[in-house]
Amino acid sequence: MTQDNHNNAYKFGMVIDLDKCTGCGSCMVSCMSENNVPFKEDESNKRDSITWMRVYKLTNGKSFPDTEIAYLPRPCQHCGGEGDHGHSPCVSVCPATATDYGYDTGIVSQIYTRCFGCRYCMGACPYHARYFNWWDPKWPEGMEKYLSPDVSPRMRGIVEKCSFCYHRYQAARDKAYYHGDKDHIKEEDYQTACTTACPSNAITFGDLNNPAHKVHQIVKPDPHPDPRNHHVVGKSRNPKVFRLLERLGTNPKVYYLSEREWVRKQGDHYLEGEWDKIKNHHGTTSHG
Amino acid sequence: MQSATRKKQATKVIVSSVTSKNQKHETLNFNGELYMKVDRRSFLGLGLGAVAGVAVSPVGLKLTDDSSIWTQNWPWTPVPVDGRVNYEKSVCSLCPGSCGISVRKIDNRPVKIEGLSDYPVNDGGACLHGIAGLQYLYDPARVKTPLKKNGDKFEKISWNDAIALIAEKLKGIRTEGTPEKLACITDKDQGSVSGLFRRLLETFGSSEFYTMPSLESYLELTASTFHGKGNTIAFDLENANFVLSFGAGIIEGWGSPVACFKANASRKERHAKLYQIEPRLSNTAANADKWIPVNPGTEADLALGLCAVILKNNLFDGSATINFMGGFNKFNAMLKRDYSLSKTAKITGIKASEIEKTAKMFAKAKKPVAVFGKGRGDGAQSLKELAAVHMLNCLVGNINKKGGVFVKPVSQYLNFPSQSMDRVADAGFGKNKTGSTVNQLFEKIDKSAQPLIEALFVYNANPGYNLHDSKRVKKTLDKIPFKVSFSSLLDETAMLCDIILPNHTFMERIEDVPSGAGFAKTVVGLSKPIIKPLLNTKHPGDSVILIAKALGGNVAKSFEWANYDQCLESVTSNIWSPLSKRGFVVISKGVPAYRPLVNVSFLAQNPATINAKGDYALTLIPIDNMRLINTGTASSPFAVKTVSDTVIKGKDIVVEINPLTAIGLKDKGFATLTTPLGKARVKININEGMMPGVIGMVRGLGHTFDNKYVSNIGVNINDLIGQVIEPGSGLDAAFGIKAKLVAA
Amino acid sequence: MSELENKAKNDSTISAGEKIAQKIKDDKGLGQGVILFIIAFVVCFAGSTLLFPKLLYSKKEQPFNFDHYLHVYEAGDCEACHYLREDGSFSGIPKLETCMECHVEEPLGVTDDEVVFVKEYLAKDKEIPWHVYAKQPDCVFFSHAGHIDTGARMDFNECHGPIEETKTSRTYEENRITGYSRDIWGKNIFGIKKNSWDRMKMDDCAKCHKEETGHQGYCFQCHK
Amino acid sequence: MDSALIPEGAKRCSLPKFSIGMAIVGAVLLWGVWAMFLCWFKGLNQTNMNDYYGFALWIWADLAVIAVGGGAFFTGMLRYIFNIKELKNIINFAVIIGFICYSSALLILAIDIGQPLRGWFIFWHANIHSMLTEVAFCLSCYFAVLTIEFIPNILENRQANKVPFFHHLAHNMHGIMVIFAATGAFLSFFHQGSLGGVAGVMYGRPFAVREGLLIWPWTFFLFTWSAAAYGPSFTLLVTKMTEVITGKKLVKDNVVHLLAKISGWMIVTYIIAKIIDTIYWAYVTAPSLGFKLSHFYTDNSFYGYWILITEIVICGIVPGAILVIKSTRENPTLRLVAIILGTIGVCLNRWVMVLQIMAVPVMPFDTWALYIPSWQEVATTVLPVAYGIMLIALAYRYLPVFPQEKELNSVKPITESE
Repeated sequence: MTQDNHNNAYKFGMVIDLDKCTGCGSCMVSCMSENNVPFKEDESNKRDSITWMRVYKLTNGKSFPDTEIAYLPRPCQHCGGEGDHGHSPCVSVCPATATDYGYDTGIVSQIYTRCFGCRYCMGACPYHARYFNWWDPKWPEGMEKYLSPDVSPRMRGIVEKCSFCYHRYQAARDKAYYHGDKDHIKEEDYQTACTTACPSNAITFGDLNNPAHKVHQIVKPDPHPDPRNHHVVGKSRNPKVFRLLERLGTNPKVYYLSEREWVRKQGDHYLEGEWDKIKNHHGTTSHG
Repeated sequence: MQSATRKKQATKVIVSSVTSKNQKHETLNFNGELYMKVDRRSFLGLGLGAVAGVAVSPVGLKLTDDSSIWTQNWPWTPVPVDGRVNYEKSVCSLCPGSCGISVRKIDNRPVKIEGLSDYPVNDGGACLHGIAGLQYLYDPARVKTPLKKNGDKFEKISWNDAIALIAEKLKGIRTEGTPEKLACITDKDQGSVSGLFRRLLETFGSSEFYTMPSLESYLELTASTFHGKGNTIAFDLENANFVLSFGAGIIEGWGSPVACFKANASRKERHAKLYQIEPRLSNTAANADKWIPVNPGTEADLALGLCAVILKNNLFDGSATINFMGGFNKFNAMLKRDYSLSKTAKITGIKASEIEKTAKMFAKAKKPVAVFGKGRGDGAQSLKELAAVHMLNCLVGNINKKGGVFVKPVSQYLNFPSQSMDRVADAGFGKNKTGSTVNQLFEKIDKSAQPLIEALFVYNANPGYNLHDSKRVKKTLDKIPFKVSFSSLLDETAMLCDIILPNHTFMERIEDVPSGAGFAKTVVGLSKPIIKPLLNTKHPGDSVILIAKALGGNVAKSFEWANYDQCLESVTSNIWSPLSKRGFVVISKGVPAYRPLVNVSFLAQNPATINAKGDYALTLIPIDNMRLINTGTASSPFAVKTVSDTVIKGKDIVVEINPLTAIGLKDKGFATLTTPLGKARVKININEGMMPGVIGMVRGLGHTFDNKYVSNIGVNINDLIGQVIEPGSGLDAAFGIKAKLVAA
Repeated sequence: MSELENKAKNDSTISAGEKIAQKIKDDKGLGQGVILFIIAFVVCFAGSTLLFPKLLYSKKEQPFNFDHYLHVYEAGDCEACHYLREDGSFSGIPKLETCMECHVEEPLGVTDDEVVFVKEYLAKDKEIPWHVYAKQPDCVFFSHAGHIDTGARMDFNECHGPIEETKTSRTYEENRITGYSRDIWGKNIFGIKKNSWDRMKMDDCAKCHKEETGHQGYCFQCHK
Repeated sequence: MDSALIPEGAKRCSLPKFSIGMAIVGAVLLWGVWAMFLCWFKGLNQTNMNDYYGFALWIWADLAVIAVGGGAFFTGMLRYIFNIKELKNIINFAVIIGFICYSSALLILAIDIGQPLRGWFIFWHANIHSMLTEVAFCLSCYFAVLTIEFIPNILENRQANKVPFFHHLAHNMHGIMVIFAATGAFLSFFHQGSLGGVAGVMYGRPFAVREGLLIWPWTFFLFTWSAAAYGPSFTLLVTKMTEVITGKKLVKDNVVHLLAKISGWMIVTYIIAKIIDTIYWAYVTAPSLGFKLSHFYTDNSFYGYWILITEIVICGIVPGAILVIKSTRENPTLRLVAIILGTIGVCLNRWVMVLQIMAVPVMPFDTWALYIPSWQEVATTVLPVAYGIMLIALAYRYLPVFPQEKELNSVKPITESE
């Protein structure tokens, strides 16, 4: 498979309904227990606390009683990079090829045993989705027995991040092989741990390339580059859907949905007056 | 001549380098000597040759590679063992939510808890505490074996000795003819294990069976106040189209949390509205269609004010009032007198127009429901507030209608065989209970000079942490001469007990788990042992049976099961077959058929509103945060990890305050919080979502047991709030307390 | 003044030309130096190549000898013990449970190994701590389903060698530094492969993938 | 006692005095070594870096020493390729400073990475798209070149030079030094550039990202340029410091003036380019991503506008002007001020291009990140300074670093031989 052959490739993505998200934290814990994420005595310094899925609190900045809050869960955005060519901000900078872009799935990998901990990828990622293992992971005596063999525990001195629960894709692929249909992973056979855990069903996961999948139906990704910024590909044609920092051209595969304008506006930076001009412009209209 | 000597020496060098590999020193010495004799070039040749030889060999490359691979397989990084993946169904009993769970196992090792699809409560969803459930299994603070207190320390004791010791103490109490001096505190009165404790007390001769304050207990109290004893209340949130919540943290763990999350999430598709009334912009308030900030502690007044608007405008359901009794006119007159729009507006701090609008919207909604139980619904409440809110439901006639309130009898799915009572048991059981609630029990023990209670069983409850003025509660516990804890963890109350009989955790035991806490359906689930007990623990049911057997006489006769497993099968015989096969039984779903009477006499007297204690300028109120457990157990390390740094920072607790009231206080700065009960060092979070004049502090921190990941963080808010007992109901109605905050 | 300094002073009196002349004279020793170089080179090269692996790998015997040949003959095929599960995962080395399907109560043969098996493991209900020659490190995800009949239809020999013909279990060698099985890094210290199964490092996987699928695969294909 | 090793005709302090000085600096060095081992054995939790500040003091130190070490390649290029004869009197010292800077940079990198034993993966599993790969390759190669450039000077030690082989080797190496100087200049151009590229290619970071030429963002060229401009200033600064410490004049004024003049013109041209770059970035690049300049500089006093003004005006335009104008350049005090400001300026530029990038929040709901280095970070950053002082001291004591020293300090003039 070459870089340009996207035809048979999956493009796994996610859409998170911020109006449904309650900030309850199920996705975070589900992710941690699924992926053998360690914990330490003090996790209140959020800048050295490993949470592949992190829920940010957004406020509208108004004073009492007009204040509003929204929660924004932020997994790794699995950026397709400028023009969606696979040169994600992190992938392109890793000196040792410890992270790559899977053109077959659209998933950005992180190989713990290859990474030597230069942290360049962390600097390059505007979403702070990458975490460094400042400490050796340690579990209280006996607790390491709950670790899952599907995800290898990390060692100190390396970077880790959300993998879209890739091991679940591996398992789904194994199952598909067994049942003789290796080219078709069923939507329900590959769902991330945060998606299945969310008690509000705020998270939808699936193949953005597959019109039968719910993510595709909600996002309606535009296959054409944004005419005003050719780096941006896959913009949603749903006016209520946005991506984080879309203008940077990182082309994330995580989309957000909200009815609230102030929430959508927090997805990116806008110069004065800019928002009003572009808030309702989403994608090209040529293809339905 | 010279060259010949050199050759000879050179040969020696070769020989030595071949033969004396193990005698490096000699070779070196030899070489050293040679240096002076053999010319520089020969020596250089030899040395360079050796270096080049090793360099060209794969040794260097291999060692470089291996050392890097070593860092990839550090022996201190655990390697999880692989095996066959299998899933087991069970029910989570960490909270009253009773969600179905699916446990992923590798061979026999549980590795992940997930929500169980198609389970009637949670249908696949799960909360963070349930998902982190495995951390409780391996909790460092677990009690590993029965313990006996000796002075200040615990020592190990065998199960046999522990049971014998308890039986001996209890027999002593019975011999003295005061069996009523045995009391028991549990978390709930539903389910077979609570049933066994209650049965033990009754056959022993005591009616002193208490449950900790919980939403379920408030629901039953409200139902019995309005609709007669033996009833409970449930809210059909998933069908209601206008939810008027009086601070109920619908997405903060209120009721059956996951079921509530689901009902709330479906609001968007159903076009249902949620109005949230509370002083703080909680997550529920933020997620609601409208947030109505109300002065803390005036929710009851607001509800009555809304009732007044509805009555005044004739917006109530006339057909519903047919069932009203106990002085509806008197109630109406009271409202007119005490809850005019302007008065209500003044008390609650809400604009009159807003009150009027809300009342009208509520009354005109198709399927309105008013929900009570501030926060998670298990904190302090007054019956006045519960009743006032419920009155709204009664007025709009949504009782036992789809999308309304379900009034139904408390589920009685258990069939205990009749118990054997002797003379002592009858006499003791016939005596009056010391208090109507556990708060009252402690107050009476505290105030009494004589020991009212000689022995106490504590199961699944942590009054020493969880009740207001917990320091006083701990002192009161000290006044009870003999205390037995049935706990998995060495929690605050267990630490004060004389004997600890450690329980299997919910992952290790079988148990019937009934749903409750206002959930519309009545479901009984079966919690199953997912893993063999890790430690020397027992099923609490087995512990009770063993104690009963050791007591002998009529008590033993009432516990003729070989073990808890047998007991469970027999007491659930009506439903055992589907329960054991499917893992759950739906006892009732849909709208209850009957139309209960509505007794308004309690409200008609206009009971007094309970005010916060003290006379400081600010009011401290508790915050229920979904990511922290606020009952006796501490949250899991994962849950604590998710908590924002605006709640916990380092070991400090952070309190919320509006910028208008934060005069002299800096965001992220330290302050001393003072209430009539004590002081605490806190960090400040200046938050626009908090009503001016109010300080918010999270519940669930300040644990003191031995788990460094979750304990000794922040303060326990219950240390700072003193209880205020509502006359009549006996409830601790002190939702908050007056406080001051000074920069430290 | 030190001796060194004196010497230096004396040396400095000799002109550069004289020095070069002296050098040429000394060249008689050049041959000797070269010979010494070659000898030292060969000795050290051979020494480190031959001795080093002996030091690097620890030898571990299997709990008892396992006769694959006999078991394949008795059980019919490999899949009787090593099979794919319904979910597509691979069963790997069988658990005691699988052994007991045949070795129910009494031994089926009378070898000493079987006595060990029955006494030490079957009777004590203890899993056999086999050393797995083909054990990949924890970071590797390997899909048997993707490689055998359900997938690429590879023959198991290609990675595991003709193990079905073995009657004895050879000594397991473990790298003392990395904990890897020697089979993974490679039998030969120079990395020379005679058979396809002589080494199972990432590059070996990638090479085959490149040949068979046209792409060596993305990291996550085999990593977890 | 060690007089046999000291260059002929040169006066050096007594060995005990020298030893005491070395011991003091050595103690600081050991402190750094101790911190280094802590970082290696306990991991990077010994630092105060975090997930927001993944690049911190070390990377700044790394970039700064490489920038100021740029004097070596640039002086080398001028000396050997443009054949500016006067510079032979300072080239040895420039090379030593370069050697110290580059070896320090490599050492810092070895401490900075989370898995030092896997550091070689950068070569073995190189990702050719990564600027850091380019940095690693060029840095290592250029370090090798600097070593080669340094060797002849070592061989010129009085005793070593007596060995005919060494003598000829040194002589021959000098002969072919032009090749190494050219290689060095080429390599240095690329790694100085790719260090700039490290920041410029981070298109997820609007503060860092720059448009550019081919695969290289403007920062690539700006970094090379600034290293060439400020590097000689640093060489002059260290020379001046050595002169002050030794109490001797070591380099003739005409050499100093020449290098200062070159540095000055380089600074002036660089700062013009930098201003153009800043304006384009502020008015075109950043706004196209939704950012205003105020976003980067307000809300945080530590990274206020002052840092931009200091870098460009006070530490750019001012030293550039001083060094370009003949009268101010030849005024020793003003020249000293200029070379100090210049050194600060380039270090500040590296600070901004590494740390402010990390500090500026990118997601609209994120906050500024700040950090205070731990003592281990400080110690390991001081370590190369101590090491540099020791190496310069040793080199000065035992090697003929300054060819003009004898002439400037001796009563009887000795003709130079080469």
